[in-house]
Amino acid sequence: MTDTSTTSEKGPQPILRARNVGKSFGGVHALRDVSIDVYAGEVHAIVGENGAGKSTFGKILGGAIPADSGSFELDGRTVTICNPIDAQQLGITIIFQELDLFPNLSVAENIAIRNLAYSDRLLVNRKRMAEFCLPMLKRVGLDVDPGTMLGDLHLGHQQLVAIARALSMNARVIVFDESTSSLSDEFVENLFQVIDLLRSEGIACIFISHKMEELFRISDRVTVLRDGEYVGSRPASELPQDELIGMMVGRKVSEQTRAESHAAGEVLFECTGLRTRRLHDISFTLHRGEVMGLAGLIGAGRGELGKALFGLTRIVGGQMSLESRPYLPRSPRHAIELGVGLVPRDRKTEGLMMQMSVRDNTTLASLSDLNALGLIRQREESTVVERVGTQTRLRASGAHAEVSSLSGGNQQKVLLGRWLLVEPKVYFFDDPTRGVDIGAKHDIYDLIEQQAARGKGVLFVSSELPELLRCCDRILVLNQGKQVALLQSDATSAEEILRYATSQASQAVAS
Amino acid sequence: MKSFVLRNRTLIQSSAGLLVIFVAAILLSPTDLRTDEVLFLKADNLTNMLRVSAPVAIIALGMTLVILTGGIDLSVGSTLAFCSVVAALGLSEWNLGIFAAILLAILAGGAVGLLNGSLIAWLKVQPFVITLASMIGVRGLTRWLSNNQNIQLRTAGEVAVRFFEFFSQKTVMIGLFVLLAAVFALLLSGTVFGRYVRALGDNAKASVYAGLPIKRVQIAVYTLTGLLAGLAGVLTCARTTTGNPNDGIAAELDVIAVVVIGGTSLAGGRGSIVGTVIGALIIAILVNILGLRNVGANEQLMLKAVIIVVAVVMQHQRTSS
Amino acid sequence: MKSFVLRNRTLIQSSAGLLVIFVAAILLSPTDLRTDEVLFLKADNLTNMLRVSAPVAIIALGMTLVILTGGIDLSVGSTLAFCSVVAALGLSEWNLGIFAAILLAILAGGAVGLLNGSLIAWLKVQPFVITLASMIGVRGLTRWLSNNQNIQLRTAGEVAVRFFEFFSQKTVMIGLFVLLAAVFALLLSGTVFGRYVRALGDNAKASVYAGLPIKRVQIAVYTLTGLLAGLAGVLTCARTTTGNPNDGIAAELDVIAVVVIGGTSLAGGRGSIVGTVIGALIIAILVNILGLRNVGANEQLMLKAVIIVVAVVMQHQRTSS
Amino acid sequence: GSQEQAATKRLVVFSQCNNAEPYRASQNERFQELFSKHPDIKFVISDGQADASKQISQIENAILQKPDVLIVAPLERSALSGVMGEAMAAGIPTICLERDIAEPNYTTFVSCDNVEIGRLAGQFIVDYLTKKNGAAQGVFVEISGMQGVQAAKDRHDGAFEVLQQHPEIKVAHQATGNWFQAEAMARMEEALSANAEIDVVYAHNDPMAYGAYLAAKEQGRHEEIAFVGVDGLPHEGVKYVEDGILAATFEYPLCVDKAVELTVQLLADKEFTPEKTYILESRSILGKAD
Ligand SMILES: Nc1ncnc2c1ncn2[C@@H]1O[C@H](COP(=O)(O)OP(=O)(O)OP(=O)(O)O)[C@@H](O)[C@H]1O
Ligand SMILES: Nc1ncnc2c1ncn2[C@@H]1O[C@H](COP(=O)(O)OP(=O)(O)OP(=O)(O)O)[C@@H](O)[C@H]1O
Ligand SMILES: [Mg+2]
Ligand SMILES: [Mg+2]
Repeated sequence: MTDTSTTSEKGPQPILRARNVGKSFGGVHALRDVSIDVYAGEVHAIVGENGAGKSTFGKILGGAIPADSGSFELDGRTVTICNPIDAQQLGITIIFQELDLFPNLSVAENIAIRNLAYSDRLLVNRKRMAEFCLPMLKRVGLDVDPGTMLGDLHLGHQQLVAIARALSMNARVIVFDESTSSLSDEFVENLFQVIDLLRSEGIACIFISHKMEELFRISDRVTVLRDGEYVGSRPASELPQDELIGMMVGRKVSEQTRAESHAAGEVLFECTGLRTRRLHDISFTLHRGEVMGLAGLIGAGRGELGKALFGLTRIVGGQMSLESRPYLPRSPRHAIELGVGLVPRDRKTEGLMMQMSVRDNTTLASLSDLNALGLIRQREESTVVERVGTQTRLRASGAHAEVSSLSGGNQQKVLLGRWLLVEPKVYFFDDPTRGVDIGAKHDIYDLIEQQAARGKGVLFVSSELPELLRCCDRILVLNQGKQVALLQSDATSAEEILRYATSQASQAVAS
Repeated sequence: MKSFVLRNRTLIQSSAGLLVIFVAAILLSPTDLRTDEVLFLKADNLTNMLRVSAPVAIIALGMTLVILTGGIDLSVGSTLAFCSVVAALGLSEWNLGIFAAILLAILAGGAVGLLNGSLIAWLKVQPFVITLASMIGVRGLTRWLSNNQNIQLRTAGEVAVRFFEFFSQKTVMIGLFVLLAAVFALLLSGTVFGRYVRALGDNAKASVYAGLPIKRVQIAVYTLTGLLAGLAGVLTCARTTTGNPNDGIAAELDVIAVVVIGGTSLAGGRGSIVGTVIGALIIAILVNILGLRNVGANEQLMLKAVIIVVAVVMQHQRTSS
Repeated sequence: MKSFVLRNRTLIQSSAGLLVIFVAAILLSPTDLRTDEVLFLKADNLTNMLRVSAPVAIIALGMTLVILTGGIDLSVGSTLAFCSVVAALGLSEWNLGIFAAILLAILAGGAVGLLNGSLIAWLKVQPFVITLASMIGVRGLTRWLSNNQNIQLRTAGEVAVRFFEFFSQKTVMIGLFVLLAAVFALLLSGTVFGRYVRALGDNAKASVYAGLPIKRVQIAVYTLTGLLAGLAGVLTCARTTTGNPNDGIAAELDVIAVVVIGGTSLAGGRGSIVGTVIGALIIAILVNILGLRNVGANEQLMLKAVIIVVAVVMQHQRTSS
Repeated sequence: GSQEQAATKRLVVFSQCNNAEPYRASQNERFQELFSKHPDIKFVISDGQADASKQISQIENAILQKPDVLIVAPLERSALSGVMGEAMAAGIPTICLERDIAEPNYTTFVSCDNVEIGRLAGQFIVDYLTKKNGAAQGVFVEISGMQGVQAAKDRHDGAFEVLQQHPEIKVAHQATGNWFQAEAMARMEEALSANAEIDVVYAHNDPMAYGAYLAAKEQGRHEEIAFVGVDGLPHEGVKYVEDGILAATFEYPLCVDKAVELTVQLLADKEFTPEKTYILESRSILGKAD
């Protein structure tokens, strides 16, 4: 397993060298001949479009899948990584894009589980386990009782638990695969402080993300992958954003500014004094063609609002109306019938049927349009799927490809495609750009604008404020389930929104 | 072409498995001492084999849908007996016509299925539990209804005789299965309903978010399975000229074995009707050849266990590779 | 305090359910005509009730672990019969001592479990299928071994007599159950192994990434369950002074019902030993009171179905709210 | 030589409705024992696995092999009538064993009668109670076989035909043991709890009667109760009676000896026409006390 090789002449020794790594799935080359050096104490960003092979590289490093070809050196010694345990023993840990946690175990158990695996102890000592976890939780800035069931935590907090677990492993190389995609800004900042700390401790962080600001904020070096191939590595400080995007996409993407507003005077949807178990007194009107942003910290209640609109949570008080008619959905099915569509945040659990094809997933919510006496009009279906695929610039091997074989971003596009076909009057997009590459993000912005231009009303949740400022006419800020501001987006700023989102003023009213 | 092969790998390899066992059966079959014919291949034997497996195979069609939604139905054996007894009572004691008796029996099966489906959909209790309960309860009901007796048709008058003479014919029993298999294959692959069945088994939560009529789909698959169990009961009643309240004990396991050997995953979302038909044939040939070779009953059980595992392992290596 | 209530909601409400059925049993119990005693509450009746349910309850302890890992074991009924026959043969024909016969029988159960677990872990076939196959195969093996006869211990000499006299005592049978329940409760809640069991059922993929010894955990839970089924077989053998190859038919369903009524989810990850003990008591009381009131066998089945559903619905509304 | 022998060997097929019961296993054993004395006969047993459709199809398969004699122990009265008619139509001499079928589709029927056995048991119980209590009165407990099985119903009906003529006999408890000793013990414990006095327990087979005995013995109440079983297999019921555990059991004849005798005659003499029915009497096996 070990084999000493000659030391290179100059510069510091890379802690990890990947040499000519290749991997293909069936006919698809996910990685071709990729060589990357990672140094101790650096934050090394890996970027690229959806499907470029970033996660595949991370998974190979973490031992989740084997490489087809290529080799790895750790501290100059050739090593083999066949499974997650190999990787962990070599000090490589990956925090997956899809969380690999145990919802029915406590936070402490989730963090300590790998250490249990290495201990030769028979009995579990709860107290010691808590003592073991608390520093890790502190390092990631998560303040919860270690005895809490993980499943009771918000997704963003679960992400932090995953990071805490990685920290507990004494890893020397940590791969963060889109760890920030489900985090709101405050948690991102928190995470970056953690990463800064790790960097100063000489730990190498491989950071995969689609968020440009984050990349430039945190990374020392950037490696670009395109279509599974290595494009190049550059110090982050010497790389202008335009050029980076050019390297990723192979073309120029014009960073458009604020989209045209399509908001008309006519009220489409109205919500007065809406209350649920976690929402208090939400009131707003949504006009035809209007895009309204929803801002707030994690747990502020944006998702809860979506659930209320979609018949997924019990409405305790207040009224809603759609096109001046009372609107009270009993279930998502009913909501769709009445003309409201929700694109869920978590595509894996709430969105897609992973074992079904692109075609089946795309038309699933609009099969009634293809229905002829119960039978599906197959030819028409193929046409429709093709059209939507083009519209969303989906990259897949075909309409029959299983969704589980697509990259994260392309999965997101399938989900969007499904809802484009439903054509509701009001859209609720819950973080639609999560895990989507920069090019595709703009495609999604365009899609949203198109819907607005067609007279739809759009509610748009995002944890990225620039995105909200770019796309929305107005921005509704939620804070602990209460509506704290309704801002005109061309008359506000990220700072103002953040101030409302984080203000403690409302707390007194809350309790 | 290549993508066709890839997409239908499970089926192609299932068929290969069927072919293997078919050839093995021919090689292992005893021959007629006088005419040197291979007994297994005699038309009479093959049709006997198909007829005897028809009731289980018919129920397996519905069970495939149930399992595809991520559910399970343990009550089909009891339902079979229930409907067999209802049909027999209808003909021999309630003096119904053939058509009315059959209709009543099949609807009785549908009612059990409807109850199962409704309880599962509305109470949101695990299908294993609901159908376990109805497996127990329906057995009690059936014995109570029949007064703990076998209801005999042979001596129950002309209508009854016409009933069993018609329905126990090979062409009828095998034909019904073939017809239903075609209908269910279309139902699963060509209809909106079929798409929903798969979607539900693949990801129940996402099905809610996609606005699918989940409750209706659940109720429908259990009701269909109940109706098929009812039909199987009618056929069993005709075939045995008896409504036996103890028919179909442990039949649910045979049915599930057929579906699973046919490549349908108990986790839901993956599987096909063609697979189930192949599974039914594999089991039918297996049982038939063991019988023809006159393997002892206990040894048969042991061999059956081994072959189920082997069949499913072959299935599995396929899907994982 | 509040968090304690929240965390143990399932258990608290299970206990409430147990209390309800206990009180109902007292109210419904016939009384002794002469002494006016409530028959259900008589010490003899209560201990009889516990002893009768001991074999199923003992197996349910292991089944809880199996189900927590997301698996299922359908072979326990057959294994019970197998071990009962092995114990009987050991004492009456192979002339083993008491200790050796018991050990052999329990190990035989462990061997079945080991085989189940190994096949599940290494072949990666669904537990339902593997244990369905072994349910069939072990039954065949048992009948073959016993030559389809009940193996009588009564006439098998003094060693055998001492064996059954000792093991059929109430204190022994109930005591063994209590002891094992305590051991398994500790195993599940206090040990590293217990954490792995829960983790595996909670998220199998994450367990792989966490480097948990998944295969060993799987093999262990099935082996433990096999050993318990072996012990249950020994107890049944002692209690009936007979090794009956047809014992324990459909016992797997009783065992699973006990576990599920105790609040363990068939999806894995959620459940407890205390819950299973409560589930066993609920079923035991139910059967006992129906017997004391001398409800007809068929009506018993129907009532049992209803009560299983009601018990699990109470469970469910708890977990979902 | 051996090939010639094989060619002239006569084939006898026995369709057993279910192997996995001691009574049936004993039948099979006895058949094999007796036919082993006839090297010119190839004797084959097939197992219906307690499923009428399976047994029908097995007989159909047997017909394909044109046996020289077919012996059937039918699972159900009505179910097997048709296929046995087919065998007859195919010119195969067919012996119906032990259970009657709906139509006389057999060459000969070797019968034994569960209702009659029930009557014998009922009469025994009446006599016993009369002797014990001075009149036909007392407390009676029944533990039946699996509900819905004809034998259980017949054994019940026969007994009650007699018992109902004696209203002073109180039927205190009726439970189902599903033929199993273990279940009978559990049910008997409940019966004992619910009834301070019991005079007679009648179980539909010997293992259940023995189970009831064990349950009573543990509470020290076995002396006061008479246990009555059915089946009378040599190493089971007969022993129980010999050892004073059961007061009586009633043999359910294996019918095998007669069937083999008839088979041999049929094979030897094409002209031989057996009688339509041979009724084998059930033997009452009574304890020493009586
Ligand atoms: N299990 C699989 N089966 C088939 N193809 C796969 C599989 N996993 C990944 N691929 C393919 O490999 C390619 C690289 O995927 P990967 O997930 O590494 O992309 P990514 O760079 O992480 O994209 P994203 O930014 O969307 O997460 C894609 O074309 C994808 O479709
Ligand atoms: N304050 C809270 N009380 C109870 N549960 C909460 C709370 N905050 C978050 N959760 C849990 O997190 C889950 C995630 O919900 P959701 O995304 O709807 O949260 P949200 O409040 O809408 O946050 P966001 O504004 O980030 O969308 C909830 O279903 C709930 O289980
Ligand atoms: Mg990725
Ligand atoms: Mg939200």
